[in-house]
Amino acid sequence: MASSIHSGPGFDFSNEIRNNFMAEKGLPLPKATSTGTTIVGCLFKDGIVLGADTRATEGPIVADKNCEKIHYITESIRCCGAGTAADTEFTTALISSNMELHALSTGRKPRVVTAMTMLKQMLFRYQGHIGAALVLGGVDATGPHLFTIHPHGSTDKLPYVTMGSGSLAAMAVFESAWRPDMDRESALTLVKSAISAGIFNDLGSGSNVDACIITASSTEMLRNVEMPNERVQKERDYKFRRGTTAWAKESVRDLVVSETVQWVGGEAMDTT
Amino acid sequence: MPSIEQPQQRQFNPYSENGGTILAIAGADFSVIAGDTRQSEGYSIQTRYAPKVFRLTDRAVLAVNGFAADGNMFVKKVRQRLEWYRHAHAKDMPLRAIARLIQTMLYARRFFPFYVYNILGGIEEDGTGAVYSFDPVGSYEREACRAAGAAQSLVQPFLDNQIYFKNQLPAPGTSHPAHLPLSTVLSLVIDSFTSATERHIEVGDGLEIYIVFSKGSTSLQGLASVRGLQEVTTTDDGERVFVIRRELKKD
Amino acid sequence: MDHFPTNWGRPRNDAYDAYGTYPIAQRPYNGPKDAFAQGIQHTQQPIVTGTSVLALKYKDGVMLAADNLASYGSLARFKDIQRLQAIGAHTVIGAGGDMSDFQYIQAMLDELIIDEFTAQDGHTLGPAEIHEYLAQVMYARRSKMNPLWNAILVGGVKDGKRFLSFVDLLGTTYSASTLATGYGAHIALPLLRTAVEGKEDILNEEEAHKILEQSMKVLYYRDARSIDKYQVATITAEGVSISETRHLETSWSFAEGIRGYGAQTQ
Amino acid sequence: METSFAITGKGYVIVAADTTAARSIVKMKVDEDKIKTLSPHLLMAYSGEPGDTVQFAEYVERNIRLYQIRNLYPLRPSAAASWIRRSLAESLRSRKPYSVNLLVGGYDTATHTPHLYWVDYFGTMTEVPFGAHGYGSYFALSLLDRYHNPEASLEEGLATLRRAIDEVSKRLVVSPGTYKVKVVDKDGVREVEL
Amino acid sequence: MSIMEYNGGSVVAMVGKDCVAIASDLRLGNQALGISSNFQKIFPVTDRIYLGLPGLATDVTTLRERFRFRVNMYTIKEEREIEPETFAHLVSSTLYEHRFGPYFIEPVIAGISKTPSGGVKPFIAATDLIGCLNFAKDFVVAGTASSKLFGVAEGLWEPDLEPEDLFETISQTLLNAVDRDAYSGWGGIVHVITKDKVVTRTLKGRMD
Amino acid sequence: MNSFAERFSTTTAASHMRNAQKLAEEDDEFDGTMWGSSAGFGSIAKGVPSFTVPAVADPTAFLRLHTDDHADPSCRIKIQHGTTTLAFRFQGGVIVAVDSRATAGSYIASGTVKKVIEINPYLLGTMAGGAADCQYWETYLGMHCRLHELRNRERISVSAASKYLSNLVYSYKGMGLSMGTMICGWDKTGPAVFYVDSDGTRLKGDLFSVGSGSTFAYGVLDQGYRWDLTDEEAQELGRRSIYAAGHRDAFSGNSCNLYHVKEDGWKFIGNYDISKLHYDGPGNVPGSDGRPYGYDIRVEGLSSTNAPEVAAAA
Repeated sequence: MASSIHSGPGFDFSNEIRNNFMAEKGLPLPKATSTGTTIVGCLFKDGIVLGADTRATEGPIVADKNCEKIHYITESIRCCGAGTAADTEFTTALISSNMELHALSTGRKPRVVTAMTMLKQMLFRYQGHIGAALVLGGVDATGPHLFTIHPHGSTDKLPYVTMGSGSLAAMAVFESAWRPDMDRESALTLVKSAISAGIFNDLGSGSNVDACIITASSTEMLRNVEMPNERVQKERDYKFRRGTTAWAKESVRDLVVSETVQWVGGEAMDTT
Repeated sequence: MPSIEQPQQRQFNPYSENGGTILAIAGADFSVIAGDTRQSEGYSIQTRYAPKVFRLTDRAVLAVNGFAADGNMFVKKVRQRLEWYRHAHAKDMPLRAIARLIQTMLYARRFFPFYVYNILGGIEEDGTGAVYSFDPVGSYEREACRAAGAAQSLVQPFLDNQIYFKNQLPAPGTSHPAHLPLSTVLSLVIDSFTSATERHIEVGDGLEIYIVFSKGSTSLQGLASVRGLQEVTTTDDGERVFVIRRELKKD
Repeated sequence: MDHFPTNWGRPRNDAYDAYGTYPIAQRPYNGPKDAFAQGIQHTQQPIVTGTSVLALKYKDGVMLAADNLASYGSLARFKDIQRLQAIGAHTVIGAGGDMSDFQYIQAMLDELIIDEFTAQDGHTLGPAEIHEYLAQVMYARRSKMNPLWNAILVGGVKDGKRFLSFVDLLGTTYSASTLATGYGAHIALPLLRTAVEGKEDILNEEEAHKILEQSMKVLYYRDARSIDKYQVATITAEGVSISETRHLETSWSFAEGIRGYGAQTQ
Repeated sequence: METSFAITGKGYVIVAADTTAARSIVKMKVDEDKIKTLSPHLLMAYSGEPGDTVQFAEYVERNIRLYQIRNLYPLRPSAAASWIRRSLAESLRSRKPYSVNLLVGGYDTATHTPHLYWVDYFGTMTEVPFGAHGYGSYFALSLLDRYHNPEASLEEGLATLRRAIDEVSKRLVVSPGTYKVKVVDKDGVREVEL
Repeated sequence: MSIMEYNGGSVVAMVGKDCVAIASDLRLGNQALGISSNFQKIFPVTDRIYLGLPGLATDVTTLRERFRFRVNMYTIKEEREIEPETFAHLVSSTLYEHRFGPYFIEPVIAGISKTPSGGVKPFIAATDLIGCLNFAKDFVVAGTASSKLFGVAEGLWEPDLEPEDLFETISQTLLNAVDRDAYSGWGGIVHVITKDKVVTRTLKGRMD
Repeated sequence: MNSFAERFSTTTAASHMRNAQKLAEEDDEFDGTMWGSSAGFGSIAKGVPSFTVPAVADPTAFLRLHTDDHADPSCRIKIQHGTTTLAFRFQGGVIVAVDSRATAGSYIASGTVKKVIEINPYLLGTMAGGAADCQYWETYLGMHCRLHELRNRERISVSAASKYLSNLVYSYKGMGLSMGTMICGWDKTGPAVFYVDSDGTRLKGDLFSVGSGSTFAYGVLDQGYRWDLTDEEAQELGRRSIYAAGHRDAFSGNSCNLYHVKEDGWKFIGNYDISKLHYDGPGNVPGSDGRPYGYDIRVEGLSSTNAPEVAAAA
């Protein structure tokens, strides 16, 4: 019942019957927003570097030019998401929350494999219907770890990984230039050029480069570490003369409640 | 129909889509035809420079968009017909005749259409700027401005507003100008393409703007300050054709 | 999961291409599967196929590279075929896709060169002419709904001009300073673009070789229909040369450190 | 083919619905009343999937009546329409949805204003000065755009309705023969002859 | 014909200098047939937050009721008005609950919040039909005319517009975009929200 | 059974396809009949022009798959579609009124389409369905009307012209043409209106409306139509009917083009912006009371509230 105060956990399927009914009536259901993306991660000497582009698309239209695809899991674990945008957002948020609870109940710093296992179990349970393709990276007591998690719940553990529609372009960069035990600077440069390969060669990826460097001692979120695609100055000023638009009716809702205090005489109350 | 005739070929899809956007705007005595230069398929950029705008004669420029192979072939065929016309009549075909020619050529493929959206821009015999736009099977009309291709729905309403002054009340006691000066038109074209590049993934890389001037056009003077300008006029009939090339974002 | 970029994010339809045997990209479709897209499935399909061809322009001319494999579905069937072919004195073509169609094209172009030679009119066909001819043939076959199932790069040098262009089974053509077909367009092209764009007039032969070798190596790492033997064709003002088969030195040592796919550590 | 109309006028709503009950190509009945009186000042014309229509209409009728019994006063038209819409929208999420199109017309005795609500089987609701369902709407709406007058007297209102009905019988391939017409105004509901 | 186009309708929101504006068309259609030219898609949530709900009309009404309920519950529980950011997340999670049986609505949120220092911060956001949030700094669009709105807004929007200028820009954006969309139009409505008032104007848009 | 008959018959669409296909293979579209001129020496119109047909087993299915024939808006090759058109005969001649919108899917591709095709000074054709089909075949019809004049030294009758068009498009039946047109004009018999469509239907009549918005136009047209309308009343009726369709139908609108055919040929009366008709009316034109057409404008200030006198007094 819609009017109950507490909604139960999990998904609400109440619309599904109706939606199928509409589909039968010949109204195809819209597909959820799926995003092309380039997300990558690689190991280096002291930890992990994650990277992502910042374009979100709806079909061929750019819906968001500067969205964030590196999601917080815990302080030293982050997760890049590609696929259905809402799914990556909510899946990582849920796991982040569970990780925090896990940490509180065990009293230890959470491990990357724990996050990975939670994610793969959740995605496997939904059999690919939650369209989240993830790159999970972080550093814990057992060292740096890097995983990819596919929408059906399979995982991979590799020293350098890519996902998304730009994954081939980014992987080419890794395959040709990744070396074991790189230092921080060159790992970051490599990640930046892998993301750039996606941005400039894959239409589903674009705009800016985000990166995140996780080491045993610190986590650095480098938002918009490179901005190679800033819009150029427009040729003209498109401000309109006031009164350009014809309108029929106006109503003003005044939010300042004007209150005047009127003294109605008599003596002030004795409040002493 | 029975499928015994050529059963193995039923599923080959002879069409593809190569993205990009074209537009044209007609001025009082000039015409501007522009297109981006990206050619893409799916999420891949095939090349960053594939022209979509072609000079046909000194007073006609054709922009094609849609399936690149059909587009290139179509331009080739139009040029061939124009060449024949030149041999037969010792002059270039006038613009409105080219428009009709394009209609019949497109319609001849009514049952196997060229997947091409055409915009023809240029100068009419009376010296005015004109733009003709076509659908893939040849319906056409003369207009003052038109955008086509992947980002047509992004660009066209913007042009409606800025070229036709749609939905704008003129300031009291004034009226909207019937024709915009060249400098304004060029800025609008550039802004249209930079906006489309921002929001449409298939638009970008480069911008090619052709400008056709009528004989003795006064708008020519406005060109001096434009950078990246190149003249591509081939005859001395009086009409002149210029091209401007600009960079667009490459992501 | 289907890793092909345009199908990316969708579960693979195993009833339809169990082993990803299509060497040429499926024609793209973005968004929902509609009636238009229904026609995109190929039933007339290539049988014995070659994978990517790479090419770039450099200071002295044009260089192409292709590996020596012809696959039969997922079987590495022929491991020493040559996918680069000199046409006349100034041109090399390299083809991916159906190898029998490619051999037909070779025969056809040989005939063209012979016809041109017998005319003895002082003209020879350069890369631009051959590309144009090829584009017309491919487009005509496409229009007859009977395509030659290839993606072809045409490179060459004539009259001091470098030429590099692409044509595929639909008759789509384009040119750029560096090109690649098939999976190469997704994997190798980003590397090639970074290495070549803007440096076409600076790169020397050795550097060009190195770029192609590196790209071939990456392709061998990531394209399951490739092999570590390849050839390079070099076209300069002096003429055409197609190298002997070369071997790629690859390293897989990083894999030694990996344990499992998840929580395993031993 | 089912057609229903409703128009508002000065202090009244006229609701008209055809009286044919058809199954396949057969007219089963030609004097079916498809307009329910929900409360003293509320009418509802329904059309759609046979079976669903009557079931849903009766469900609504009983619930609106129940409200009146419990509270001693009836729901005002806007509240009633809102409730009806919600019932319909929720039924759509059940295993067996009602597929019913409605025109809810009522006279609000508190503000002396007639109200008319157009509701379709998805649970879309909007207040309109005149409305129609069925193929007839494609002919009637433009006609009513042209001839409808919110201040028309009942006679004028009926004349306008007549026009709409005539137009539909003139142009619609299988047009309904007879209509039942009901009016709701300050005096309540009554049936009128055209 | 997708389900999102069944009833038609579009919404756009823009940021100005210490103000935001949100605008929608007024059409309710039944596919090609226009039913009503006064169908509101934008609803006040609090004094300073407006919510636009383009999409399937039945879900417009249902979701409006749902959000009103949830916001009221929030206000009662928290004893304060909901902030725009919080409301955006409420919208997002409500929609994501229905991940596998979505409402066919792409909400747009516009509001201003007070900063602790006493200034005002304009806020706009949009989500897709399963609740993926998009916080933009300039403008957000949704509905059947979204691609047209993107194009025009990208061209016309300028930073730091005063409320009156923002009204002109958003109105021109809306009107010109819906004029190229068959399923949107039939007039428009604009709300400009500033620190101390909300100005609502009904536009004389094309009626065809 | 059907398919068997189809394969061996010589009159079906399929056989036409086969013939056209053969033709196309032999002579790759350089047919002199592609009026205009190939190289300028081609002759005009020896017969019906030929068309390239894809070499597939079922070309009609191929065409349906790739072009949008209004059923499937997801097809990439969008062919522009109309529309609302109407024409009626009355004592003063023929009124032809059309809207000017072309849509491709939900996108309004154009708002300035000329949907009245001026075949010659005495003949008008309207355009609904595929824009290209109407433009091409009616222009082609215009050529033949001229040839008829040259051969017979008299103007072609409306009946003959419409029959010619009907026969032309009927020969392509089933191949995917989409055209619904009214051929209107004045000949020896007086004013005439014929409805011709791509199914091959040809109807003589007094009053027709065609297109997606035609029902709305009928709603207004039928109520105001009489044979003895004055010229001004008839023009106003045409305008109002197109306005009504433009208002209610999403795929019609933008502006109304109005023509009047009289004994001395057709005359263009004017172009009226639908939105302007809504808010301001047609302005000072004959037949109009100058009031706005829009419902909301017309009823502004009117209210259905019926507050009783006593309540008001209290």
